[in-house]
Amino acid sequence: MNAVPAESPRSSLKILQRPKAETGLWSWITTTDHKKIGVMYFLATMVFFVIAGVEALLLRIQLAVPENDFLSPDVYNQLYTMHGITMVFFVGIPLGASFFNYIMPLQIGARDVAFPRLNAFSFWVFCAAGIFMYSGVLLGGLPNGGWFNYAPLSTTVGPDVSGYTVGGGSAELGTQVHMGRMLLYSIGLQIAGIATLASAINFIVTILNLRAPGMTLMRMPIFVWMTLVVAFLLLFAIPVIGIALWQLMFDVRFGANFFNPAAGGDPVLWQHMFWLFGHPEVYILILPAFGIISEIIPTFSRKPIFGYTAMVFAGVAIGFLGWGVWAHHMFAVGMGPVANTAFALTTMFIAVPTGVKIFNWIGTMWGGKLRLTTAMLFAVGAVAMFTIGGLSGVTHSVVPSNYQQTDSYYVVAHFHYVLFGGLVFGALGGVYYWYPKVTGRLMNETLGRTNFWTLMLGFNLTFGLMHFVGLWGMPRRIDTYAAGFGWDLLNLIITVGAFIIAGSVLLLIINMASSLRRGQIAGDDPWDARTIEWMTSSPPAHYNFKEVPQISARDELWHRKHAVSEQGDYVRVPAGGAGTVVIHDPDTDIHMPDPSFYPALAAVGMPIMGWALFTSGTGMIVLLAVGCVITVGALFAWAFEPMAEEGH
Amino acid sequence: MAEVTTAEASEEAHATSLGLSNEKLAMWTLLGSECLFFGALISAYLIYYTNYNGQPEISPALFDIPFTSVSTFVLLMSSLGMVLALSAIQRGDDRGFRIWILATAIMGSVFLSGQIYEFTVFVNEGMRLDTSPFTSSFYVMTGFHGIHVTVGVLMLITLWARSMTGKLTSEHSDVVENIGLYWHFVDIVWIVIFTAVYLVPYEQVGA
Amino acid sequence: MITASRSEAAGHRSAARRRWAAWTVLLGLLMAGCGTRELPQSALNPAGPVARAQDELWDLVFWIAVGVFILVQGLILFAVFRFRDRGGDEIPKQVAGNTKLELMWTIIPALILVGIAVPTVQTIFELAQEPGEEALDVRVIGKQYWWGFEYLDEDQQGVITANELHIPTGRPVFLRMQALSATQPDPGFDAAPEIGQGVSNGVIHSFWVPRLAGKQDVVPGHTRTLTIQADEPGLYPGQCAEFCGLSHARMRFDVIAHEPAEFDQWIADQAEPAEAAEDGLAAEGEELFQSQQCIACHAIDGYEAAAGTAAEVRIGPNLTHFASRRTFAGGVFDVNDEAQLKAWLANPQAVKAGSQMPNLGLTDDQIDALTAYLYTLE
Amino acid sequence: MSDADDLEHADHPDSSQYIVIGIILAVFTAIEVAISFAAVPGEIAVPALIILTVLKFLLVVMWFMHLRFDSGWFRRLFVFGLGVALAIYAATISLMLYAGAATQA
Repeated sequence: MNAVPAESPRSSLKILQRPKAETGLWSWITTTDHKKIGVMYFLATMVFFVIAGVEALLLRIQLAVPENDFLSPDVYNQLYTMHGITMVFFVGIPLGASFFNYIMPLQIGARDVAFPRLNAFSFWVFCAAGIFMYSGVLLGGLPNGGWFNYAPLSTTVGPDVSGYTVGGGSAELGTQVHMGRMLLYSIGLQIAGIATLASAINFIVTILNLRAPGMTLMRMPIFVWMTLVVAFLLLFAIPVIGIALWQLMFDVRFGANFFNPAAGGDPVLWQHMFWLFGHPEVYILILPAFGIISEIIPTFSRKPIFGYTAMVFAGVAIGFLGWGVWAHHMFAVGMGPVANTAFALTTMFIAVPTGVKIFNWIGTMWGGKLRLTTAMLFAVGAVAMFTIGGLSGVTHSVVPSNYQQTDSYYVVAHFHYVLFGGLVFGALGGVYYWYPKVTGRLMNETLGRTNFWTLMLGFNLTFGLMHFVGLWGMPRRIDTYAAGFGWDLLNLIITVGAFIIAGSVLLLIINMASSLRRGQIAGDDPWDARTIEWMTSSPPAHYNFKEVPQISARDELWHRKHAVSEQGDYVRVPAGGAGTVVIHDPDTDIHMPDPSFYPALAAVGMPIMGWALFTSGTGMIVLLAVGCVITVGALFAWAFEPMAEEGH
Repeated sequence: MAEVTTAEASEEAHATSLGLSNEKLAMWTLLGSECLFFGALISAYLIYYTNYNGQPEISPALFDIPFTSVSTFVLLMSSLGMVLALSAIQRGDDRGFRIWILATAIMGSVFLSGQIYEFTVFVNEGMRLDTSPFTSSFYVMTGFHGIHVTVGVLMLITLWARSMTGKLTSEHSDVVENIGLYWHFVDIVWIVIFTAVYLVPYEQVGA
Repeated sequence: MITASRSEAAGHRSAARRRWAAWTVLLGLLMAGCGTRELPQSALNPAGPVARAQDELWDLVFWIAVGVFILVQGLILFAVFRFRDRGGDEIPKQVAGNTKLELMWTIIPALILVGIAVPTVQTIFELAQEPGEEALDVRVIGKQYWWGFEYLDEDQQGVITANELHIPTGRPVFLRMQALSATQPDPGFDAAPEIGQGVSNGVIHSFWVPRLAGKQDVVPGHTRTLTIQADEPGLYPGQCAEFCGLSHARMRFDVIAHEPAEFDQWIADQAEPAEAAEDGLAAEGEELFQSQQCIACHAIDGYEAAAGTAAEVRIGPNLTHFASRRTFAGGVFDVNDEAQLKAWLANPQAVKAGSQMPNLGLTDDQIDALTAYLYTLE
Repeated sequence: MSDADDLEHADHPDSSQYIVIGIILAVFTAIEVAISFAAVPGEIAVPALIILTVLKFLLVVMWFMHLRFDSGWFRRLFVFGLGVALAIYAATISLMLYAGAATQA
């Protein structure tokens, strides 16, 4: 971070020549351009989304009929665990990061993020974490304790304590397999946490410090505000889970006693630490979608966001209150009536700012001129579906009835309405909305509408019905169930719904891929939008704006396109009004950071240090040293490498 | 806030909306985050410090307070060394800077050696990571702090080496300042740990 | 520069019809849901005062939520249809907000939530109250992957069963729950494994009989409590609701409620020790049970094993009255299904993953004998 | 929200002030250690130790880390993290120690 500008580009620590490639594989590996990094985040996210989706389909096949033996319990537990971990840590968080990376600097009129190489580092460390996590396929199995990974099942005991099933009768082998899987969980997520923390700091500094002239905080688009709130949530939530994972790692690998009741540890401590992170995490996942929705609805309603200030403060309030509700995940743990009451009240209260957001979106549409493009459909769909998730959230806050709902499929239904209905619908709205900015071409609207309606159908079939099976007594995380509880038909329909979702996602991928070549040429501002990312070319040049715009209002672009008439109405300024005059020759006057090998190299060492803990003795020390030398060496080289070569 | 920066200034990479350096802003952001890292570790210790897993002889009574007080004092004084080094380089006094930055790094190393010695003594007395929640939370907390000190010492030595080869001058005092912030933070964490772990008369409040 | 397509009105209308069709199906299912009152494990079908109190709160919040749902979705649909772009050049009024409206939709939801909070808090404290002297005291033991029940009242001591909890109707039952190691003997309620006493290396389970009460987690190192009560005699199935390992799905149990007199009779029967098998295959099985490792984990009252008295042999379920039960192995297999029992004895992990009962490599003849013996334990 | 007054590198103290602060820190530490040795009753010792620790903390943060002289943004970022940490960990510690701790009958 504290790069010491070196005087000579050929400093002695410079092992690798400065990368020069502008196209091809190396240009992507070494890039420091926030837009390329955003695109890579998105593509990596899509890969993980498909993986986690396939895992979900396998789970649904297993649950389609009672007493099914399509998957063994061991495989089922690994799949449901990895579905959760992948969707939360390798889809939800990086999906937000991909939008933040690409869109946020454009929306504030910055040329790049504050620390371009740190940004690349975040991405590559995130990839390293994903690879490390899934390396379990070759190392005796994937994590299988659930994404929540409650101790002591995750630490001293394990799901197969005598190893009769997994260890083939050997308790020792069973324990070894268990330890490996838990190391994947704890170290994999710690690595992912480093990536996330680095990008959180990066985004905070970027938003605070790199705004275009005139872009005061209260002129920032809501999306940028939500980025800021999410970055702060990550900044404070990641350390909590980081330490919990660190303690878990010591428990599992080195026999520490943080969560081991036999030696005096208390497993409830893990739950507090996990949910202290886990609840803010929910807002980390959903607030980016709120930001995206708040950009799409005004554009396609042709009105400014209703109650901008309230929207900002509601988002900030949700972020704040998110710290005071974690134990509502633990009502059935037995904290006693006083603690349960306190967390019930805070949880209910958080519904108020959430409600404000929903009503303000409706207020934005009210009286507008709505163009129901695919992006708008997804945004409105997200509001409608999130509302259902929000309402079931209120039912959870009613503690006595929560005792019935918690750990049942009702909860599964609830958070999928929040995260799929809110986050995925919102993010897909964002994909359709910003695709033309990223690629220069529009996505196919007919395919898009089909995509939306099939997703709506499949989503509601799948998760809507889960409310019922949950209330009818079906617990979560069971790999099979007996007939006769009234769950059979609903489970079958749920599985059908899951496949409809899969088909719809396939349509999305086809649409994205085919529009890349065949889509209609978009132009700078295809949606008649309001914010400044639409003022530059599509796709934007690597320096984003030829001339950084001077900001004089919220919805700057809209104000540039309209003037106030004598009657006090807005009238459209004839085309060309939004044009900017090029003063500089961008290729010589704008200094952009050069690409660098070191961020990607620094990421390589981390999983090596993680794998070291799978071995012991000399092997462990050697691997630890190798990983450490790679990472620390790359960080040193990076620190002494100038941001941009002289004379560039 | 953006009004203070002029339009033409924004064309330059180093001009910023708040008029503050990106690196320093990032460092303070990181330190805000570090509060939660160390808070979690100290909390675990406070929850477990009376929990001896049936081995009450392995308790905070083992702590050698005079010894730790000395190493605490050394770490505290290293913070003084750090500010004096910063003030020297800001004045352009390269020689003063080298002396003080090296002194700071040495004091940090003395603290680390003290910690390693202390751990060795404890382990020999039967206080191991897996003895009880008390020992687990003690080692993991102080060890995590020790890793931070190690990283700090490495950075300090690097600064010293850069200065010796003439590559670090008063132009780069902001780098020294940021590393200094990190160093002071590691110090204040120890101020809290020293009181919470070593000084509080646990035998009176422990019940 | 507006290049986005803006018409295709026909497409919109058919899409809207599809949307309506989807909602109709959902509503139909909702109705069906309310009508399905005979579901055996449904929280919406309460059979005792605790579950009823929880269900009443659910009803209140559910209908409020339905009201809000209709309002919000109605507003969205109305806005979408009413304010569609129908061409024309005029620019909609650029409304930045409306303080009165915004205050209204901040304050009204807050008031509704206060309305929900009051009965919620009342019920939290009501349910947290421990029942009085009249309650039946039962200890619940959660192990990977089965439930044990031990009757604690003075006149019922020594009655221990597995995977089925028998209770009298109309009387509160106070459950004290402990999660224990699957591989170590149960030290008994009073030697209670609190945090740090070395024996509580179990995992977290959650006790859930939806028709009688919501969940209570059973956490190793802590003794958790829960009150349940049934109005009518009957069978109330339950299930572990906290992920506890490979056979989490196969950790079921039943609560069986009897009329009080019938319950007393049941207790008296259970208090009897097992009788020695008379002769033949069963006697051979009895021999095997004691010579093989069975007796090291499974107590049968009236017998002593090398490992200790019946009161000390407490790793697996107490089998004294095995044949009187409905199910075995975590409430998933039918006791009267002889083939299943034999398959279980032959290879426990093949029928129940992760089971802690070892595969003893028994021959078919040995299995026949053991089965015959187990069926004498009524 | 104007930060025109937040100028970086505002007047930092000079070396002599740093040395005075260093001496104060050393003295406070000596008092702390003395309290710990002098068998002061817990109800006096604990508050005294906490106060001294907070003072040392503030001295380092305000003077050595220049928070007193620097832009308010640095202070906001740090205090925000510190405040969240104090709040949530205080709540967690009390929940761990008092809520649903071993409810042995």
